[in-house]
This record gives sequence, structure tokens and C-alpha cells, in this order.
Amino acid sequence: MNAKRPSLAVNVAGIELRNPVMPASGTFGYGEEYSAFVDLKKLGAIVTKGLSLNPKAGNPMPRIAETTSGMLNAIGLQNVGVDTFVEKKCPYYRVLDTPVFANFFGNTLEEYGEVARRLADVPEVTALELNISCPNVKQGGIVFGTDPKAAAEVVSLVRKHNDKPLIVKLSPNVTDITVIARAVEEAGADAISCINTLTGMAIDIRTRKPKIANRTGGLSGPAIRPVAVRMVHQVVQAVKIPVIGIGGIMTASDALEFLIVGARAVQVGTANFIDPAAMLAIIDGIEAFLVEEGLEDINQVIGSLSL
Amino acid sequence: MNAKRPSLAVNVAGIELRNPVMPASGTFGYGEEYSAFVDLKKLGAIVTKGLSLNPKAGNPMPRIAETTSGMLNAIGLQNVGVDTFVEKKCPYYRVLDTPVFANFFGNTLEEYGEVARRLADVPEVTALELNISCPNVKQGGIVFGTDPKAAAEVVSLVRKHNDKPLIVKLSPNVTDITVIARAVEEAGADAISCINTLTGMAIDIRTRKPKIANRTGGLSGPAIRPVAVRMVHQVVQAVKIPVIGIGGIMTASDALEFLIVGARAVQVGTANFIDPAAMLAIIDGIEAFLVEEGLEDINQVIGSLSL
Amino acid sequence: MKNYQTIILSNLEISPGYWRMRILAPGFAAAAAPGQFVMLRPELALPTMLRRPFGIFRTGCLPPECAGLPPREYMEILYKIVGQGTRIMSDLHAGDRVELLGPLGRGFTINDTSCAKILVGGGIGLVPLFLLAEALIDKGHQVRLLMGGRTRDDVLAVTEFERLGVETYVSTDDGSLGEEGLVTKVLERKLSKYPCAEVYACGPMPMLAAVERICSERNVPLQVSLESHMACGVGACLGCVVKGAGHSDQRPNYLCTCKEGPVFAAGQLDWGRAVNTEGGCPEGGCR
Amino acid sequence: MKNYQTIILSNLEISPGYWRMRILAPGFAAAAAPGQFVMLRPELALPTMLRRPFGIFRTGCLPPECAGLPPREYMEILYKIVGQGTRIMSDLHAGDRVELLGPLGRGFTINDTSCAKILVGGGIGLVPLFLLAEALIDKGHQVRLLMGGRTRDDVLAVTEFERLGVETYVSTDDGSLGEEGLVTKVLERKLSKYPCAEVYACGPMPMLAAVERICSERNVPLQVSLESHMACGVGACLGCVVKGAGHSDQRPNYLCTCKEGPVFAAGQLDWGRAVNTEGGCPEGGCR
Ligand SMILES: Cc1cc2nc3c(=O)[nH]c(=O)nc-3n(C[C@H](O)[C@H](O)[C@H](O)COP(=O)(O)OP(=O)(O)OC[C@H]3O[C@@H](n4cnc5c(N)ncnc54)[C@H](O)[C@@H]3O)c2cc1C
Ligand SMILES: Cc1cc2nc3c(=O)[nH]c(=O)nc-3n(C[C@H](O)[C@H](O)[C@H](O)COP(=O)(O)OP(=O)(O)OC[C@H]3O[C@@H](n4cnc5c(N)ncnc54)[C@H](O)[C@@H]3O)c2cc1C
Ligand SMILES: Cc1cc2nc3c(=O)[nH]c(=O)nc-3n(C[C@H](O)[C@H](O)[C@H](O)COP(=O)(O)O)c2cc1C
Ligand SMILES: Cc1cc2nc3c(=O)[nH]c(=O)nc-3n(C[C@H](O)[C@H](O)[C@H](O)COP(=O)(O)O)c2cc1C
Ligand code: FES
Ligand code: FES
Repeated sequence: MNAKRPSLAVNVAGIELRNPVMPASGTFGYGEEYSAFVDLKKLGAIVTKGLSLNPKAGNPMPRIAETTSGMLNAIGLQNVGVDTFVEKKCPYYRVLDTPVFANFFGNTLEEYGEVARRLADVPEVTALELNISCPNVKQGGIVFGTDPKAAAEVVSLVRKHNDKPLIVKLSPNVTDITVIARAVEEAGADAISCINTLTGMAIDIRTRKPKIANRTGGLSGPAIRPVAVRMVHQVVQAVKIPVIGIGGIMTASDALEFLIVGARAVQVGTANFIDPAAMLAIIDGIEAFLVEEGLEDINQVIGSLSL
Repeated sequence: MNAKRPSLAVNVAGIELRNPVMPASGTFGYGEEYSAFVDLKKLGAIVTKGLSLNPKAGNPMPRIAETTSGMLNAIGLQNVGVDTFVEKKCPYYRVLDTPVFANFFGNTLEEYGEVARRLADVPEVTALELNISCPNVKQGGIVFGTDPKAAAEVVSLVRKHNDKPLIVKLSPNVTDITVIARAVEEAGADAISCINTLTGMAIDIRTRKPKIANRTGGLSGPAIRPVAVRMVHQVVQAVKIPVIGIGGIMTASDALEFLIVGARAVQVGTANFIDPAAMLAIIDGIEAFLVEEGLEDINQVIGSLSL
Repeated sequence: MKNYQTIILSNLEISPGYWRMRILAPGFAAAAAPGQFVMLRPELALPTMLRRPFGIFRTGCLPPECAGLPPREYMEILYKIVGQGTRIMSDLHAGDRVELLGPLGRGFTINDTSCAKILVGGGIGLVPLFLLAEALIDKGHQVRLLMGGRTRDDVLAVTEFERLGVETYVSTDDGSLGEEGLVTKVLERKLSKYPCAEVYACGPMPMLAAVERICSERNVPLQVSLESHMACGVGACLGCVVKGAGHSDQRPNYLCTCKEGPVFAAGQLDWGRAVNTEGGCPEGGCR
Repeated sequence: MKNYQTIILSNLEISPGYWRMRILAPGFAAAAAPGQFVMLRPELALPTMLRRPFGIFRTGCLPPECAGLPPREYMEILYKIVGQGTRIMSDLHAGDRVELLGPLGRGFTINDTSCAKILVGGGIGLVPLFLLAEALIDKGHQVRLLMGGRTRDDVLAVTEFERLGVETYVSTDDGSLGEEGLVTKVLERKLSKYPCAEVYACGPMPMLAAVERICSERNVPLQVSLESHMACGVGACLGCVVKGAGHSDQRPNYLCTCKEGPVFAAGQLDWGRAVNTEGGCPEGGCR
């Protein structure tokens, strides 16, 4: 019974993570917000809120609505902007020995490139997470992430401006996610994270208005988990680069589903709102699972799906 | 307080329904299975299990798994085949004064055409509901419903073989559902029903196997409702033909969300499993809502979304 | 079959991890046949959305709470905590509301032969055997119950069978109660004693498969009660099928556990690569 | 601020549709400031997935259940049943487990001026005013509470304020308790009596807007406690914003209700097309 503790360490795009559990962008602030509940040194990585070139005020309210086992959000990517991030938020990361993934986006191709450039020499940022679920305002609002050509283009450009490991985060609102996955792999992505939110809508039947001011919003939470597991499974089959699984992870068991289909790591989003200590419980639960199953290394679980 | 009862009657593709509530295909058998719980004469319509040219045995088990606020199913479209349906199941419908929508599918274009032909002169069948969420075995498994050309082709063919009102049921597993909706409208559909199930997957973490033998299955239930409401909203904006809303409807309030965004009627699926009397409660709840809101006619609610 | 919206009368842990719930259910007893089941769900909408299937353990009647009111008919289930749904059930209190659909399915067929009636229960698989034992004893048969469990904690309600007049034989894998070893060992011994016997069994799949082998070798008629994942319980979803005799990919023969079962004559089933022995079922088989 | 996994001590209906829940919460009282709130969720995973925000009504202490144990510190909320989440809460029993996050947010600022302290509560909006009244009285201030409700059923816990020594004035829209009419009518009358006053208000948005107009006309300092839909309660999701003073589409000024509020000085807010007066809130405004 005094066997040594199993190893939870994984490697994603060349980055060593002490365990495969990290927050999903936009659900954990810049990290500091949760430091009262979560020892940030215990996480596999920190993933920041989505950053843009200029500060963004976000959408009008109401911005969130609960749906059955899910929530819709249309925060509108409110953030302090990349420069303020570097200046005000990054210093905090210096004392932590935890990799930081900077999630970012743009409304035009050029904006994507420029944010990448400004993050290129920031030592506190370990890797980039490129959110391609945004509409391209110059190209009539076509979402970068739903078109393989546009997705590849934005990845190539970012690649040009920044040498850090590049994780591309995919949108699930597509017919065939493997087409997009392969396009971003070819364009130079080092890893893929999926999925972002499914587009949804909810109506207040008394006022006849959408429950969120933006009309539609992103659906997250346990409701979407089966769709996310399916897409991660598909993407893992389709590409060679590592995949980070996201979508409705509430418990260690949920996280293990993603790891078993082949995700190298997982991100926890909505669960942070419900239980600020959720990620710690998930890490402990994964370790306990390994012990119960007599396994020494989480890598024995990753991709262990038996068909 | 003795105002007359509000009218729930709606017209879908020329068919008068006493109310806008009907079962979703595959969740209510052929109707008879639920006759002990539901007075079938109270429903807006009956929608049959999906019919194919030849009887289908369906998939191996396990076929269903519960997920958070949803269920995955891979029944494999088990059904008695169109001929047995006509011979054995149709006579039962004669005594009911409720329209019958025959849901059907094929594995090839020709099969779709042939089933439509065999239903053409069956008096008990009021309308067809064409399920295009099936892979085309001849065209390398491309799902008819994810390609606007293939979708239009199958609709035109069915149209040729059968004069009954034709409802086309769309798959939600697409990037832009309005493209498919417009394609089937142009090809001659009289109405659209949406959505079918989202493709999903769940894993048993102990055995490392998918929870259903078919690996992936269709996700239904309240988990998918926000996605369904959004898609119905989009399709209503995109086409002129009536739309039937489907996806996660459990209560009258859920049904009203679909009607408010513009669905002319709704189908109730998974809820039948949870409460066999769910549709009756939904019909009563819609009536109660009209009374509370001082409305006389359900058509005052349909499309009343205020943006 | 009725769709009850009713309340819990009591809900108690009877052995570590095993619970017994008594539910108010007027008219239930008269309608229930041995081997049938119910679909149950706490009314408080919960993350476990679908109803769960449970065998009918027994039915009964309590005196009215106030004179003049009708007596309170109830039905009882015995359940084992295996997942989220059953865990939530164990948190319910008397007075909490539940939705109950039943009785459902086809129960045991009672043949009025003079052959020895042998009931084989494995763990929670004992549940449907109680009404059966009652019915058999009512008809004047002598009934033997062979009850197996992994440990003594898995052996339930045996004294209740004894009170009916059933001869009971308990065995546990670890010997912590009764004889040490598998219940099938006891079955083989018993069968060799009777010139003519009929077996009724319910328990985990590996146990049922072993019982089937033993019975078919000896030409002993066997009825088994199966489990399967269910959504509707009434034959509409087709989610609960098991492979029937002669099933093949070419000529599939799927049977609905909820409507054509849960009790099947052993001959109806495909024991080859038989009924679902894996996937989604708790360790050690489906019950 | 602490993340408690704790239990309910009691949960009682105090007026039709209004409930009072007492929750074991060691160390809570010392940490809680008037106007702060908590995020609460029954532990039994439920369809209402997100925690719900509730004001802190009061805190207290019960003697230990057995001699030698520490006393049982608790905190109390008062809640109104408005939707699925609060309905489920009202079904909970003593001993049921809940998850409680708090105290959260910025509460009332107490200015030690000699101006009259006027508390204005509308319906359930009374909740955060109790700790405030306690604190003001502790500091030797005289406190007046103007309590408005639609009917007598919406007037809660007034005697508890009176027991503190608060002068209370009750008004109801239908005159079923106290004076007939809006609480703002009473406020106008009172304000005309004091040369110098400070107002602390919590209640439905239309009431707060009217209170703001009255106070700004008279240059009376006002603090209001707001509501907003919340996911996290700690400033991470950015779902709970309200429009701050000077907000425009070009120069947006959104404030987080959970972190920068829920209590704001009236001047911090955009009262024009102010804070969310529609969408998702129960009839009659956000409280
Ligand atoms: C006809 C019939 C009679 C039954 N009688 C009893 C009984 O008397 N006492 C008892 O304790 N159990 C009985 N079971 C098994 C019982 O239904 C499951 O233990 C229960 O559904 C598990 O639910 P859960 O949410 O706790 O488990 P989870 O594993 O969380 O359930 C997840 C899903 O799998 C299904 N599932 C899991 N295990 C089983 C299983 N063994 N059989 C069918 N579905 C399963 C659930 O219904 C649910 O849809 C019976 C099953 C059937 C089909
Ligand atoms: C800081 C703060 C303090 C509060 N204090 C109290 C209190 O002391 N007593 C009390 O009864 N209520 C209070 N409320 C309101 C309370 O949070 C809501 O009534 C409750 O969340 C409704 O949940 P439901 O599931 O019953 O309603 P539903 O309408 O089913 O809820 C659906 C969603 O909308 C949100 N929501 C609905 N109404 C409100 C609302 N008015 N404010 C915020 N979110 C809402 C819910 O949190 C949930 O996410 C407070 C709100 C805030 C923000
Ligand atoms: C409130 C909120 C804000 C989010 N903001 C971002 C963001 O800024 N960038 C991004 O890539 N994803 C964002 N997401 C998506 C999440 O990172 C994640 O992909 C999604 O929520 C699914 O995971 P979950 O089900 O665990 O929440 C946001 C999600 C939520 C709920
Ligand atoms: C068990 C099951 C079987 C189904 N079979 C069919 C089918 O034969 N044909 C079809 O068009 N849709 C079928 N569906 C999809 C439903 O008709 C419906 O579109 C979907 O379940 C979403 O609605 P819901 O969330 O109300 O269940 C099936 C769904 C379930 C759960
Ligand atoms: S459980 Fe639905 S058909 Fe048997
Ligand atoms: S509730 Fe999440 S930021 Fe305020």
C-alpha cells in the first residue's frame, strides 16, 4: 500500500505539465481571481481569458443564462487588451512555476497577427492558444474556425509572428471538425484544443425576448460533453499533434473520458463557476483512478480506448 | 372567467392540427405502444418510427446511455419495414381522427424513392417526414443531410414519387443549417422539421469502451435544447415554409420557446420516455399560458419573438 | 400498468449499500405479477433524467393514517447503490415524491407441475423471486431458494423468504455467510437430488450463464430474469434489446427486455455470445 | 471568503412563497460584512447547475449539540421562490448538504456622520439591510426602516428589525399591511423631515430607480444593492456586469456586480437606461 504515487505528468507540444488539468479560457479570469480557492501551483497550466489587440468592453447584459445542465454566455470577449495584460497581469505569473497559455483572438487577420507579435517576447507566456471561433469582420463575418482555408491562413500568420508553441482552439459548430483540424495542423499548429462552445439560444417566454441580450450565446457545461468527447475522438484520429479536450468536464470521470479517447490534457470551464475547487478535485480523482486501476502513469490511460 | 378556451389549432403544410404538439419519430413507437398513457386523439399528430424499405434489425447493444440531461442512442433505426407498416400498423390509425406523419429513410437515393412510392397511396398516412440524417451507402457514407446538393436530390426524388405533404427533417450536425434548409425548400419540401440528434459519444472509464456498441450515438434531451432553439430560429428566418421545432422539449415552457422563435408546431421526443404523459401536460400547459397571457389563439404566440 | 405520482413511505439502508424503499401505490398489488418491474424516478427533476428500472420486491398494505380513510397499499423495491441515480434515491425521505410506472413487462410463468421449484438468486437478483415464491407457495408448491452473494452484505431478505415457508440455502464467495463458494455449486448438488425440477433465476450475467449451462445439460426448464439499459420501459425506444435464440447478423433476432421480458425462458435467448455481458454494467455483471 | 461544504440547520416557510434557511457556517459571522452575499447550491447535483446568489440575512450561534463540542455558528438567508432553483431549495431538509461560497462582494459603506440613516427595503430586498441595521445600531446610530411590499405576504421579518431597536414603517401596494401605497411615498415624506439623511436601499429595479430620483433631487447620499445574473460570484466570468456612470457604446463602463458590488454608491451607476431592468428577472423587477 506504500507504492509510489502515480505520475500525472504529460507533455503537450513540448511543454511539460505536472498534470493534464488546466482551466478553459474565459472561465478562470487571469488566474489570480481564483487564487483564494485554488493553489495555482497545482494546476497543469493556467489559460488566460481571451486577449485582443485593444481592450474590449464586451456585450450588453444580460450576458448569461442557465439552461438544462448548461449555460449560455455572450460575454463578448471582454478583456483588458494584450498590452495591459503584459504589463499588469503577467508579473503575477513570475512567482508561479506553472506554464501560462495566453488565449487570444482578433476580428481581422491582421489583428490576430499583431496580438501574436506582441506576445512573442513575453517570457511569462509559455504558449499561445489561438481562438479561431471569431467572425472575420472584414470577410462578412464568416467565422475563421468554420472554414479550413481561413483557419489555415490565420494559423500561418500567427506562426510567422511568434515562435512559442501554438495551440489552436477549434469551434464545434461545423459539419466535419477533422477537416479544420487537418488544415490547422498543416498550417503549423503544435496542438489542438477542442471544443469551444456550441451556439445556442434561450427565450424568456413571458417577455418573448432572448434570455441574453446578444440573442445567441455559447453553450457550455455538462450538456455538451458527449458532443465534445465525440469531436475529440475524431480529431485524435485525424491528426498527429496532441489534442487538449474541453467540454462539460465536471469530475475526474468526465476528464478521464477525454483522456481515454486520446486527449493529452483537458481544460475545465463552467465547472469552475459551480465549484471553484473543481480542478483540484479532478486532479485528485484522476490520481485515485490510477491507483485503483494499478497504473503508474497517466500516459497509460491516454488513448487507451478499446473499440 | 368563463371566456372561451383559446384555440390551439395550427396549420402545417396544409394540414390542420388540433394543437401543435406531436411525438418525435422513434420515441413513440407507432403510437399504439403509448395508447395506455396517452389518448392519441388529443395529439396534434402521430409521427411514426423511421421506416425503411426492408425491415431493419438495428444495432447491437448496448444501444442507449444516459448523459447529463441527455441520452445517446444508436438504435440503428430498427423497424418493421414499410410493407409491414402499411399492412399491420396502419389499420390501427383508422379509428383515430389524428393525422399520421410517416417518418422514413433510405440507405441509397433509390431506397428513399421506393419507400415514398409505397406510401403514396396509403390513406392512413397524412404526410411524409423525410429523415435525411442517414449516410448514403453508395456515396461513401456522406450523410444526405449535411450536403445541400444531396439533400435537394433526395427531396426532388421523393417529391416525384409521392404527392402527400412532405416534411423534411434536418440534421443539426452542420456548419450552416440555413444552407440545407434553403436547398430542401427549393427542391420542393412543404415543411421542415428540425432538429434531429447531435452526434455524441460517452466512454465507460473502467472498461475503456464506448458506452454504446455503435461507438457514437445521437444525443437528445434537454441538453440539446439551446442548440435546437437557435437552429429553428435560423431556419425560420431563412425559409418561407413552416418549421416544426424539435429538441429537448420537456415542458410547455420549452415548447413555447420554439413557438415564439417561429416554429409552427413542435415534436416531443426523449420526454416521452421520462413521462409517458408528457405531451398531454405540454398541451395543457400551452393552453394555460395562453389563458394567463390573455391570448385567444396560439398563432399569436408563433413567431412573436421580440428582438 | 399505471403511471403513479406518489410518495415514499420509507427508505432505509438494510445492508451496507443496499436500500429498501416503500412506496404508496394503491391498486398496485392486484396488478403486479411475479417478475414484473417498475420504472422509477424522484419527482424532483434530477441530473439522472431517465427513470430507472427496478424489480418489484413485494407489495403490502398499511392501516390508514386516520380512521375512515382507505388503507395505504404500497409496493417495495430493494436497490443497490451502483451509480448516480441510485445514490440520489438513497437520499430521499418519507414524504418525498416519486414517479412510478408499472407494473411492467412479462413476469415468470408458473407451471403447475409437481417438479421441484428451485429459485436461484444472486445478490440484488433476489428481488423478483419474492413475489414468485409467494405465488408458488400459494399454489401449494414447496419452494427452495438458493441465495448467493459475494459477501454476507450481499445476502438480503432471506428471513423474509423463510417466513413464507421457503427452504433457503445461502452461499457466499468468501464464506462470510452460509456455505463458501458459488451458488451454482449448490444448484448442481440440489439438482442431482430431484428427479424433476424447474429453475427460476435472477442475478449477474456470469451467474445466469452458468445456471443456463447447468440446466441445459440436465434438461431442466429454466426461466431467467434479465437486465438491460432501458429508456422507456414500454417497448417504444428499442433500447433494451437482447439477442434471442438463433440471432445472427444476417438474421437478427432481438428481443425487447422491457416488453418481451424481463423474464425469458432460457430457450428464447442466444446463450452463445449471449445477452449483454459487458458495457455499462456494474462490475460483476448486470445486477 | 470561504467555500463551505456544510449542512442545513433548518429551512422553513415564513410567509407564503418565502423561506428562511439556516446553514451551519463556522467562522462566517466574523467574516461577513453588511451587504455581502453568498453563492449557494444544494450538494445533490441538480438540474440547476449554477450556484444561486443570496444576500446574507443574519448570522448567529447555537449551543453545541453535545457538551464539549464547539458552538454551532450559522448564517441565514431569506429567499423567495421564483424559479426552479429556489423551488428545489424549499424541498431541502435539516441535515441536507449544501455548498456555500462566501461572504462575497462589497457591502455597504458606513459613514459615521450624524445624518439620519434610512433603510429602504422592497420585498425580499430587505435581506441585506438586517446586518446593516445591526452595524449601524452598534455604532450608536438611530435607524429607520421603510419596508414596502406588494401585499402583507411580501413584508418580512419586520419584528426582527424592531427587536434591534429600528423604527420601522411598513407600506403595501394594496394596503393589506401598514400604509397603502409605494414605499417611495413614505421615503419622500421622511426625507422632508430630516435636514440631513443617508439612504441605503435594496429592492426591485423600478423601486431603486425611483429611490435614486428622489435622493438625487435632494442631494441625499444613496447606496443601493443590486442583482444580476451570476455564474461565478468572484469576478471571473464577467457575466454579471451593470452599466456604470458615463457608460456609452463608445466608452463602455461595465461594473461587476459580484466584485465591485452588489452594493454601489448611486453615483457609480448609469441611471439613464440604467442597470438591467428587463430580461430574465421575475415580474416586477430583479427582486
Ligand atoms: C428489469 C430490471 C429490473 C431491475 N431490478 C433491480 C432491482 O430490483 N434492484 C436493483 O438494485 N437494481 C435493479 N436493476 C438494475 C437497476 O436498474 C440499475 O442498478 C440502475 O438503473 C442503476 O442506476 P444508477 O443511476 O445508479 O447507475 P448508473 O450506472 O449511473 O446508470 C447509468 C445508466 O445506466 C443504466 N444502468 C446502469 N446499470 C444498469 C443495470 N444493471 N441494468 C439496467 N440499466 C442499468 C441506468 O438505468 C442509467 O440509464 C434492474 C434492472 C432491470 C432492467
Ligand atoms: C447579490 C444578490 C443577492 C441576492 N439576494 C437574494 C436574497 O437574499 N433572497 C432572494 O430570495 N433572492 C436574492 N437574490 C435573487 C436570487 O439570486 C434569485 O431569485 C435566484 O437566483 C433565482 O433562482 P431560480 O433558479 O429560482 O430562478 P430561475 O429564474 O429559474 O433562475 C434562472 C437563472 O436566472 C438567475 N436569476 C433569476 N432571477 C435572478 C435574480 N433576481 N437575480 C439574479 N439572478 C437571477 C438564476 O441565478 C439562474 O441562473 C439575489 C441576487 C443577487 C445577485
Ligand atoms: C463565461 C465564458 C467565457 C468564455 N470565454 C472564452 C474566451 O475568452 N476564449 C475562448 O477561447 N473560450 C472561451 N470560453 C469557452 C471555454 O473556454 C470552453 O471552451 C467552453 O466553455 C467549454 O468548456 P466547459 O463546458 O468546460 O465550460 C468561455 C466560456 C465561458 C462559459
Ligand atoms: C431512441 C430514439 C430513436 C429515434 N429514432 C428516430 C427515427 O427513427 N427517425 C428520426 O427521424 N428521428 C429519430 N430520433 C430523433 C428524434 O425524433 C428527435 O429528433 C430527437 O430525439 C430530438 O428530440 P428530443 O430531444 O425531444 O428527444 C430518435 C431519437 C431517439 C431518442
Ligand atoms: S426500454 Fe424502451 S423498448 Fe425497452
Ligand atoms: S458573477 Fe462572474 S464575474 Fe460576477
